[in-house]
Amino acid sequence: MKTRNYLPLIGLGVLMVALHLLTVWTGTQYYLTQLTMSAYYGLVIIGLGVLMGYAGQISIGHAGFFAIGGYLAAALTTRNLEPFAQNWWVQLLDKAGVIVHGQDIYGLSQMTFTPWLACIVAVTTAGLVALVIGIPVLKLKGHYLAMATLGFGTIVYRIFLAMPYFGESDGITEVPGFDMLPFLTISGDMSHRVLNFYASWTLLIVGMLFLINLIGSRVGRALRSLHSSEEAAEASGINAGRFKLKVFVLSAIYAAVAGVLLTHYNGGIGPSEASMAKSVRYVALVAVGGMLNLWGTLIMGVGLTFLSLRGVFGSFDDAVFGTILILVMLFSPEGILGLKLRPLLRQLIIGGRA
Amino acid sequence: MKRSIKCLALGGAACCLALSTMLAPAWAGTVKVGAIFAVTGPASFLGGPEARSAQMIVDEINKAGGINGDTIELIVKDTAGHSEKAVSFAKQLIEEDKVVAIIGPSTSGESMAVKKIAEAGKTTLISCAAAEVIVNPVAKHVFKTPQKDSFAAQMIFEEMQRLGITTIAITAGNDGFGKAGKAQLEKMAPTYGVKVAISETYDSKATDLSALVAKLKSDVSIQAVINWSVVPAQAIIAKNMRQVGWEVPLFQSHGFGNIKYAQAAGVAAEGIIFPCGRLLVVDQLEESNPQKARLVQYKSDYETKYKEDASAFGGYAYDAMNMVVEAIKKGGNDRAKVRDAVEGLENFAGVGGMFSFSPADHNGLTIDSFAMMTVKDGAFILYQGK
Amino acid sequence: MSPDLFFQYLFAGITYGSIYAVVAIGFNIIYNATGIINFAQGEFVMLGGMISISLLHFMPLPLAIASAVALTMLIGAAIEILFIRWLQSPSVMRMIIITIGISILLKEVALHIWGESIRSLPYFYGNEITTFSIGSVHISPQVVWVILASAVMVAGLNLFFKSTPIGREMRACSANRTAALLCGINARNMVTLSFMLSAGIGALAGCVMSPITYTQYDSGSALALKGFTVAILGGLGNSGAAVLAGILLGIIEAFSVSVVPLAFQDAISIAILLVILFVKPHGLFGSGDAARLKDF
Amino acid sequence: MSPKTSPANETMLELSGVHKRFGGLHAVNDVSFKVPTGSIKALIGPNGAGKTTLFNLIAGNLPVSEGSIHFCGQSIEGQKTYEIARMGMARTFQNIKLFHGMSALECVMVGRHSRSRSGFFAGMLSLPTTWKEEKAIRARSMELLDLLGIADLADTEATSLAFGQQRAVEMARALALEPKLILLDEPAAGLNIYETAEVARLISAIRDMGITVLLVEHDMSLVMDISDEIVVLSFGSKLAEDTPANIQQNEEVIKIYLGEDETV
Repeated sequence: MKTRNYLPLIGLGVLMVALHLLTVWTGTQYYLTQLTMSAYYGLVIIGLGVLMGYAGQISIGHAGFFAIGGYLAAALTTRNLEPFAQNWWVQLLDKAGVIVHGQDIYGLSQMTFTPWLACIVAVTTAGLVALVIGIPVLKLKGHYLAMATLGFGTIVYRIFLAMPYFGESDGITEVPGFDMLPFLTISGDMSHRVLNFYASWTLLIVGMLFLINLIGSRVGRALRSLHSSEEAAEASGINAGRFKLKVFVLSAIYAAVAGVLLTHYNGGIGPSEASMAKSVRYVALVAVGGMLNLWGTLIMGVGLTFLSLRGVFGSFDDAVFGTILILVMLFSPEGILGLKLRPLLRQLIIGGRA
Repeated sequence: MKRSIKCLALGGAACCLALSTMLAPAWAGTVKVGAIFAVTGPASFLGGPEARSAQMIVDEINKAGGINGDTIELIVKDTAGHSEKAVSFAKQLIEEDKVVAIIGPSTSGESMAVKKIAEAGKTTLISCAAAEVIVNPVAKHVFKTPQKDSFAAQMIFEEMQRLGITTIAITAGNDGFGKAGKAQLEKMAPTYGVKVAISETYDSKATDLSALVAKLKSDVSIQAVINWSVVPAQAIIAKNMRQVGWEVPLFQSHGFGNIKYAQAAGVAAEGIIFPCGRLLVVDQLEESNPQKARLVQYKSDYETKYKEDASAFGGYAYDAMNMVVEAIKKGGNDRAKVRDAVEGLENFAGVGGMFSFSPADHNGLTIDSFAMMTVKDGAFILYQGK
Repeated sequence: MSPDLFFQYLFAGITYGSIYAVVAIGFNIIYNATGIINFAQGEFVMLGGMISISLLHFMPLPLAIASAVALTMLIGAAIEILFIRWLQSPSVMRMIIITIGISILLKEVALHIWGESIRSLPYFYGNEITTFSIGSVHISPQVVWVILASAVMVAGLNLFFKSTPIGREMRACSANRTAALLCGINARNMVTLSFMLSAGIGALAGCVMSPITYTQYDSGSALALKGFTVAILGGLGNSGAAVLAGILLGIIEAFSVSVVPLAFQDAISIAILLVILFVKPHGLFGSGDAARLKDF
Repeated sequence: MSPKTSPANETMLELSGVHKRFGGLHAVNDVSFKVPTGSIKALIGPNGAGKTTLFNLIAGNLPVSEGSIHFCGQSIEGQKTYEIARMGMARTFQNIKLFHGMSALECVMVGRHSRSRSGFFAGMLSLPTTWKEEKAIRARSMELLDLLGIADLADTEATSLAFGQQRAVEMARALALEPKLILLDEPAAGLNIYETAEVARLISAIRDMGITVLLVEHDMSLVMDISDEIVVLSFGSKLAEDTPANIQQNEEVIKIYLGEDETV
């Protein structure tokens, strides 16, 4: 049972290497850029997938968590602390070695936080925000829950859009690379491309591994039971609210981590990352992949995001997503991969004979 | 779990297929130019006309046999205003499509996001966004066609000095254009002895601003309002001001340079003063004006082809595309030569003004690129002072 | 605050408010009939405006508006028949996602038909700057049109639901679907009818507000968000309360301008929504018990 | 294992003056009774008498309007369903509530939830401690399936089982909680006489394990056979409380309940 669960993960690892080799072989390494970006979005989507599928909670505000991660990472690593240089807390942090001295685009000296600190602050903040708003939000059901998460996402969007600190409508650019490990810098720089590809996909695989473990564990069993009958689950001593909250926080953290890393990779972030359209996109991708099918979610999420990032759908990007979304929800609410192809084919063949 | 293995196999196969089919062969005798515009989404009022204007030039050139026998292939990428897509597309255009230059993006945020990428990829980028930070500090490969905010602000303040206005209110849209303009106005006001009493930002999707207007009006010291945005709300604010019978002068930015907004505001637009490129008043220009031929051509071509009024926004892309064409004529399908050719453009008659680039100036326009205009009887005319 | 300013804010608030209220009523009609919140409600408003503007080239204003309302009603019916009618007891999550999908599609279709530029109907009476004054407060006649139209719609709906056989049947369906079925009411047709009704109301709202707010292909979603807020504020399904809630929210927004930067205005109204959801999810005027019976 | 010895407290469950109102409807009206530790108590009454409502009050699914319920001497007021479950109260449902997409074994394993402790992060990281615990959960759940005679169906999807087997899975799930008190909501509904006899045997076996039983049941012969005491409800009020033998003699009960039953 256990090992069989991990087989697809190994498959995903093999796919990662295969994709790399394929691009090398065909001389098309530029695909790795968008594959890297897609993997980060994939992370958001599988996190949301667990929330929607296994905890049964819709969230039309998940872009908010991504944006909290991305924006905080961007702001902390670009906003100059020099004006506060005399403050005790800046000096303390400087001594602690979490402040970088560098130059801004005009060549003036500036002080910023290190990406590691920014990353930790950003992800923690997203987690805390999820915790604080999760407590009241997750008490709601159905449309009320959808509205509340939509409202949350909109507020986050509005705040980023209204505050000069976050660059208002321009967002934040000139975000430096993130020297995560001695050999690994998260940045869009061409020379780091292959490593970044492997970093993002490894993160995706590890993220997936955690979720698969979780689903197969005692807690995952509780979650699945909640999805089916909350009453019976509670009668078995399962604290539904607490698990929902934990999954909510976990998925917010997934989104924030993806936000932080993608922001470093892209060198910036804009308010569109926090928009309702983006949140709806994530929900759509989960729905298309299948709510109780994490692998489907992963594949559709990464695949469609990849195509969208390549501009394959042109000006019909949203239209294509809207259409796929409706078709899947109408004909195969279990997700596109939940379509029972074999019976369908058999029916067609038999129907043809008769 | 068997299903998941199947899923993976399926996904892998799909990816491989996608990879292999997308290796489009490069056509001989084709010069590729990339375009990154927000054709859809919240900034589509910029990106739409921009994409159409650029495409129009390419169609005309190709119909006429191309440049030195080479046809131009314009690859338009729609970002819908998302900066992460702009990043993705910029990388794709530079590395994969091997374009000789890129025009766009439409908004300042997107332009800033791709600035570094163009630099790293050593590919000319001619932005159609307004913010000055795009070309200041100057990056070797990054240019922009819209006039500088500071010129517009300067013209407005000079006019205010003439009118003896010393206390104003600033309103701006929460888009990139409004943000940059508002910052510029606030910075420059003291130089001209103007006090900014109230400064507000409204949502670019705002549908009614009467509450804001009521607030501004209640401050009796305010002698004029400057509104800085590119969105429909600039027509709404004009209406709301006149509806409450508030007759102080309303100045707008060059973002008002779209006859649709004047039409939407109807009679409320009468008397609005704003600096703009000369496209809007092309009929009133003297024949000797060096821009005249270009303006007439753009206006008539665009309006014949797309059955809609030409706007200053489309003009940004029109100029950018023409510059690239000009540069290709000189430099052919060579990125470095094209860049040098763009930087070497001098007295290039564009829709936005007379461009003269130099290594220190990648906008290339002077304050003369603007003229003060006003609305009279539902049409734009040159402003003659009060 | 001077009395002038006070009344000017008040009227600004009532203008926004009545627009929000009409959108909210559209939500409520469908919610009552089906238990669905139609996330595409804002698009009906946009469609009403867009279609009437296009028709204005061929016919006089009243006719253009009437035809636009009728056309939008047909679109509403078509949407229900195509996407909703044949689903077997779909989950709430599924319905939310489907209506979101419909909203995206309608928006995209509008973009590719009408383009990205703004349009508007002319002022029904006078022009952009015509106002009449009460004391020193200036009010545009179009505002009166909006308020009037909202009032007529609310009154008309009330009359329709209380005094016509079809209206009563629709109410029966929303109160107890099974019982209504047993009485020989065709619940499915009632649902289609509710979509038509709410599409028509949205479209009419879109027409009367178009001169004030302008119409653009994506102007629906922003309105929808405010409409949701108001619908929830008043208590889902309660149209009378929605009017009160709409005007309340409009007034709060208008007065908020005097206290906080305008850029945060939307954040404030949505924060109100969240607080209401957390504290009194059945609305300011809703009774918890009645709403709980309809919980799903 | 479940406690073999009765706790010092002789009363497992005590209801005193319990009321429940839904708007104008008085669903439960001043009901008081005790369930002695180690006994089997049955709750009977015609349809709509308020039995299931009472169950929901006891299990904490609904708050009482008035009165109090004590479980093991502790008031359950304000306690959440899952907290009450953790105190040692398990239940089955009238309309079976098994989990979709889970095997019978997994359903029972869910029942072990409050008797195991591997947490969220341990599960996410799949720490070795969780493996050991998982093994124990699995083993205990198999034992229970075996006890109920459906061990061979452990890997079958629970919701696809036959009706009687689904009831057995539900009961196993309830037992997996190691309850002190088990609430059985019509355990024999829809079963044939052989299956019903089996249920009767099972309920007695459960009591013999030291678990107190409170059941709602329509099958009179089953109730009379196995119950130590019976509470009769009618229109939300308690009509009688006595031993089966006395209940059978109680004229009022016969009139409103058994009487009807006999005429049918």
